[in-house]
Amino acid sequence: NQSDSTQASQGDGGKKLVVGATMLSMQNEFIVNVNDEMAKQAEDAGVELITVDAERSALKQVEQVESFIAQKVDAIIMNPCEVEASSPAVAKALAAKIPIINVNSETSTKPSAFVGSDDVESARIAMKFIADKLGGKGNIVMMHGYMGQAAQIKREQGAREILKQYPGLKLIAHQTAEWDRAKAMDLMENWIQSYGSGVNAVFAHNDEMGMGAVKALTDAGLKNKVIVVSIDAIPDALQAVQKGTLDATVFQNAEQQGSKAIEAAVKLAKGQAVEKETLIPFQLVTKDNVAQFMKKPE
Amino acid sequence: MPFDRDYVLTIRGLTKTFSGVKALDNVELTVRQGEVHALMGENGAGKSTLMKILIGLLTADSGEILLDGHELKNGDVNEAMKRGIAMIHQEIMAVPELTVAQNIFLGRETTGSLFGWLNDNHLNQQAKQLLDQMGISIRPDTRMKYLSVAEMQMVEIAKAISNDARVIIMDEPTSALSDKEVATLFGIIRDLKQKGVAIIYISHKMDEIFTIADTITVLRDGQYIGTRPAADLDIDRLIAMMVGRELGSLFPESSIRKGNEVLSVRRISRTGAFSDVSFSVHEGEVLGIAGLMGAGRTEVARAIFGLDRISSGEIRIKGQPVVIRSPQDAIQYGIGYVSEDRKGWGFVPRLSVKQNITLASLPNHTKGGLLQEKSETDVATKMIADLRIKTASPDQHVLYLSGGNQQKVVIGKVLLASPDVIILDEPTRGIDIGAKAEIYKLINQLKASGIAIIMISSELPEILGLSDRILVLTKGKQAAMLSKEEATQETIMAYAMQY
Amino acid sequence: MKNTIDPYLKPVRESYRTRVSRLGKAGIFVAFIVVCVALSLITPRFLTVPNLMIIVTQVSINALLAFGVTFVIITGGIDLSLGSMVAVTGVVAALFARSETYPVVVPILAGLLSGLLFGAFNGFVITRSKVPPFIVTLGTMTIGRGLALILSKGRPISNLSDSFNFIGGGQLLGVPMPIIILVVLFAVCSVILRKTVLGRYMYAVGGNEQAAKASGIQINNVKMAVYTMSGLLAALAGIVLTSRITTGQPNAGAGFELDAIAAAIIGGTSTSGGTGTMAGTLIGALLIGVISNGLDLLNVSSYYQQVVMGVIIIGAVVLDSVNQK
Amino acid sequence: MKNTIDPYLKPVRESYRTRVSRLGKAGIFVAFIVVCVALSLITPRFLTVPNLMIIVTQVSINALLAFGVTFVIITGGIDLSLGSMVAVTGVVAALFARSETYPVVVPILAGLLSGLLFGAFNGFVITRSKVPPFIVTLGTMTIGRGLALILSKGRPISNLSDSFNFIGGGQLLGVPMPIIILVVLFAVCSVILRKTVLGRYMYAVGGNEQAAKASGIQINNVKMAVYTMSGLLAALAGIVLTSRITTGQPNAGAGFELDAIAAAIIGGTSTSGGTGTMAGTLIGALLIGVISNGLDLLNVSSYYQQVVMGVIIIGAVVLDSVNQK
Ligand SMILES: Nc1ncnc2c1ncn2[C@@H]1O[C@H](COP(=O)(O)OP(=O)(O)OP(=O)(O)O)[C@@H](O)[C@H]1O
Ligand SMILES: Nc1ncnc2c1ncn2[C@@H]1O[C@H](COP(=O)(O)OP(=O)(O)OP(=O)(O)O)[C@@H](O)[C@H]1O
Ligand SMILES: [Mg+2]
Ligand SMILES: [Mg+2]
Repeated sequence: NQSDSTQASQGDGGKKLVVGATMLSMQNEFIVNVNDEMAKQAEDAGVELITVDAERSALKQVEQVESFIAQKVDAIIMNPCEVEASSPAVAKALAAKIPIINVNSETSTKPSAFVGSDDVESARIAMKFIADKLGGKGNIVMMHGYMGQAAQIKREQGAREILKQYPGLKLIAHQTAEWDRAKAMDLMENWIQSYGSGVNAVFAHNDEMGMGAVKALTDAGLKNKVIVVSIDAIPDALQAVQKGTLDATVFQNAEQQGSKAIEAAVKLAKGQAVEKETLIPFQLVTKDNVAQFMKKPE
Repeated sequence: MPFDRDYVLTIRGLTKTFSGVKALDNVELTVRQGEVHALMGENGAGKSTLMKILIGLLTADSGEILLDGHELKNGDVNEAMKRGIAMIHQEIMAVPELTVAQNIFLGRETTGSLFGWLNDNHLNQQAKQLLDQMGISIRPDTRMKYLSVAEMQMVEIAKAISNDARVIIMDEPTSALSDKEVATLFGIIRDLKQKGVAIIYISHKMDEIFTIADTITVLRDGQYIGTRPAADLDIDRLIAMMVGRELGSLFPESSIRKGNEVLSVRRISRTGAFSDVSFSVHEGEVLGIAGLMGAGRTEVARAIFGLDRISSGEIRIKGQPVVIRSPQDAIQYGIGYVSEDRKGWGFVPRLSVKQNITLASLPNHTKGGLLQEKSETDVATKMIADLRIKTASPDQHVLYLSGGNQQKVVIGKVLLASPDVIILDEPTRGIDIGAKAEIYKLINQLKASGIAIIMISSELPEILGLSDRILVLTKGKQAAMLSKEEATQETIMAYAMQY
Repeated sequence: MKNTIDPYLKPVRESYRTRVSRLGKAGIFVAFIVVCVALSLITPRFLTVPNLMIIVTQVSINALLAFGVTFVIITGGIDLSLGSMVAVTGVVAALFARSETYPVVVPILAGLLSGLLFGAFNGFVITRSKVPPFIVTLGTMTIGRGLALILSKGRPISNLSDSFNFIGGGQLLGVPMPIIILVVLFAVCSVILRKTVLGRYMYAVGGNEQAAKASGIQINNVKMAVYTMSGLLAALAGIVLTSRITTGQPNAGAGFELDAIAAAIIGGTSTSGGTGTMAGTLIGALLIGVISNGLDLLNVSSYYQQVVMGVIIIGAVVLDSVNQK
Repeated sequence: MKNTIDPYLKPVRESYRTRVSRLGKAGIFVAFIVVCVALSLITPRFLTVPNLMIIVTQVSINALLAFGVTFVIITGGIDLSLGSMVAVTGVVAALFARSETYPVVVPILAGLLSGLLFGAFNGFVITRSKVPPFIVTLGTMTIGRGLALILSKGRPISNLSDSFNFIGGGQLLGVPMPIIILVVLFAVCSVILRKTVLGRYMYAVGGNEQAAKASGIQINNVKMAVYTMSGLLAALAGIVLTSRITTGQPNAGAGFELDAIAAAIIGGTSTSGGTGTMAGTLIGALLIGVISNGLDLLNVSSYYQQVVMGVIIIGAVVLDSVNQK
């Protein structure tokens, strides 16, 4: 369907278009997936994609965008580290008249285009699932991502919104496990010591931590008494959902985000109009529908 | 004791305890204006501790210090220095990365605060003046770390006298100096005396004491023993006061026949250090190496031991030419080396006496790959007894031993590797007279057991008293090889000062 | 020389010496006990067998790393690449551990071998160049992280074999495997440090490198050995971690080096080299683990957890040093 | 006392001495030039005014931290709390910088004051207790991170005033403000180190603490001063960073300490104390910045970037030390 893309992505001067992309963290599986799809689409479209890793630092991200501007790339894709702190990058790109597309999450300064979804919503979906499962009554623990990061803040916000709606749900403890599986496992073990079977559900801000919680609960023989829900739908999590150890995860479509982002970048670079906002909805993944999310083995 | 206005310094009832151990017990000391007051005592008697309290580096438990009749605040270096006390420390107290001038004026750069401005040109000029006055040819902008120990010691002296102090403490100021520099120092001391400066002088070199001291105070084991005019004492009486008994002859007669050649070097050179040095040593022989400071004696020893490379020449062990690349090679060929710098190259301070003694022969104490504590302890205990090392137990950290005993630990370590030839570089530096006698005895014992010994020393009596032959080096060159009969202080010095 | 009273022969000195060395070891132990007693009084959930079991299991990874870095620090060096080595070795092991492709010894050996090579590389660069260990291992820390990501393509490696997962998750006679590994390695490392020639040489090299050299010790061999052992222990930690979370994680172990070094220093190993014991390091690691567990049990909010953690660690070491005065 | 002066380093020959010290400074500079020339040859995008401007701007924060830690390391200490101080001071400044509530000097002073207090606290604990600086600042690193989160309630603080945002984002005569701040602070720090009594005392304390003490230098005052200055410089870095990203970010600065220490050590400051120059540190920071920029320009994939970064840094220091032989 992209037969004319190679030709189409020549800029005005016939030079190959260059798109710079700065990604939140190339150590995060979901982001790597988004980036892989971007790379694939860019190649299909005959665009040169320069990917750099912001390593979760907004400062680094701003600097990388500055560097893209100095290199005079044709478009910039940013997977923002922070809502506020990554905003100067957007402002700088716009000031330099280089289109900038935010992928996956947003910044407070509005970019040329946005492709992604609202993290708050993912947490709402996850927490809602817990509330339904528990019938609106029970004790919940929550595992935060790295404190102060946008994803952590938004996911906490979404979770708390739902908790407010269900006065029967009690958040008995919440603590950071820094997005990390091993840390989450330690934390869950300690909580088990504290609360024993008094915990009814675990909400983890990402699947890595969710998997850690599952492992600790399984080891303690409590898994069938405690619901665990997390976000991202990484392959491990999908597998766990299929096995029934993880009760649910929330799917974000990495492929769509990646391909739409490149599409927007190419169009904007060529001065064509694009949708200001492309929202890619989250989907709750449970045992019932997990099959449709599982990737066929490569 | 009534207050006497002649006394610039009065110390009374001073007691200092290190974690329960009394290092000083009710010590007193009175020093007159313009006198050289020697403070004597064996290693570990408490001399340095007393002086460190005086300058404020340590805090006394009790007792009082009066300077000009006014009490001196305890444990405040600044105050002590401001009130006119300066000190040459036993351990060289230099900042290696700073220059000579910067070291001399450290702490006194400006009169201002921490944020005062530096003027290094000015410091350099002042330092140059000072060094010129003392007749030392060291550039003031040389970094301290590039100086020889002797030069550093001279800089320390310059630092102390530049302070316009009225009491100058000299804690073993000549331990690394040769006679020439010592003469310079004594000249300076006499000048200072003229100006009414009081000098507290600590040394283990008896001849120095009787040359320069007016009054002598003796400490023994942290106790005040007594104060006498130097004129009322002679060496034997002084030693008796210090050690509490008579000491026999320092250099016992030894007549051992020399055996086969153990080590010989032929025309060995090391660029920039020494050239064309040839000699040999035989079983049961002591070869003394004499020379002035910087003559290259240490460099020769280090090269033979594999710490430095020789650039040309040949080393033979028992007639066989060998190549020595590292101390490990040297040890394997039966060479042992006791460095002149025992802190730097001798012992590991935080290992125990036992562990230091076995360090060079550790693989001999293993079974199935594991260390045999008992075998180590046995060997170390025997060595401690043989060398009469004074230590509470073999498990004592060497750090807490007195200098002489640290030296013996290093010798013990070298001996345990069963060498055929031992190189002793300044084996008695900083060591008290009693310990010296023991080390001399030990050298004779080693000799009797058929070990070949090369002894480097700046103390001519020592060289003359122990050596069977004497090699004299001058500026890295071989000036003479003298037999015991030919050698006198005069002939050695004549050769040493050649060129 | 019978009349001479030598200060070193005084019985007091002996007792002083032993007291110092006893306290030196006991100091942090006392602080550790204080923290434990305090926690037991505050919450009944602390002093239970399962909870203590969990603490030790959690501590095991940091302790393994801390043992390795204790060797290194005793020789006067430092190893910042620990965390990255955990990741690399964990990923390597995971690559060979996927669902029953190889017998379990293959991933274990592969992981250990990669750690050995990594550590040996550190040692090689440090001994052959004059670059300070801080820079060398900071460099290999970055390199190692990159390698782990390259090897794993940036993704977790999961579906590991059950036999592999047993290493970190299984139990033997009711005792979790990581505890058993910890105890065995503690014994081995203690023996190496106290009972072998190599251990003695580590103290000598760190205590006075020149004197060690003049005693015929091959300094470079000793340094090669400690960095290699640090790599091996990091590999073991990596394998335990990978097995415990049943996944090879390229971003595992970030920041672990600081915890491990902290454990060693809290336990009395001096950064200037020449001193340190495995027992001290173990206590240091346990102290960190106990505090972290206690704060979770007490449900201290995560912001304040960090503050309290910092305060207690500094406090414990202050207590230790006051004790030693 | 590990710094026993080696009498065998002897050859006092002036010429040799000056040659060594000249090379000591030049070594890493040569390595830096080599890297720059290589990059210029590989990509034309490297040696352009805007790109160089960007590099220096980007380096400024790390350089400010590195200046502070150079002071600290010269005295023989270490400061691991730099990154946390950046976060705390940045958050404090941001709290006072919200849209034109106060004149811009208020947030600046508030930020600097918080850095001063933080640094002074480090200095206080280090000088009053016998706890090693590594542990103290590791503790305050954790404490600081907690404080930053508490102060900001875990959320970024945004909507800062334009005048505040000018500090990190503005330009003066076409030169970005961070570059101006960098140049000024480089000058100030160099002068402190080379031309003031305090600077001299830092070398003395780090070179031989005993000797410094025996010369009547108040060791504790010098240490208080360096940790306080480290705090102040971290505050300045925190303010620049906050202003540059127009947000007070409680999780900012994580890991910055290692980069800053690396810059200092690459630049020739020895971790054992007593040596180091600001020029060396600046080159060290620039080297890291240039490599990082170059790798981005060359579009080296992010995993390989880490590997290459580690290799080049070790390589540069090896080159440096070979040069110095
Ligand atoms: N910091 C210390 N801690 C513990 N003991 C110490 C300390 N300093 C000195 N001592 C002990 O105090 C005693 C006196 O030591 P001091 O250095 O004053 O002896 P000294 O007379 O100067 O000996 P030397 O002639 O060898 O220099 C010794 O037993 C020594 O071990
Ligand atoms: N100030 C100096 N300037 C230049 N070279 C020096 C200086 N001091 C020493 N050297 C060199 O170092 C070499 C050996 O010096 P060293 O002091 O070790 O010799 P030494 O005879 O063992 O003297 P000692 O052991 O009495 O100090 C000499 O050959 C000399 O060339
Ligand atoms: Mg003394
Ligand atoms: Mg010599």
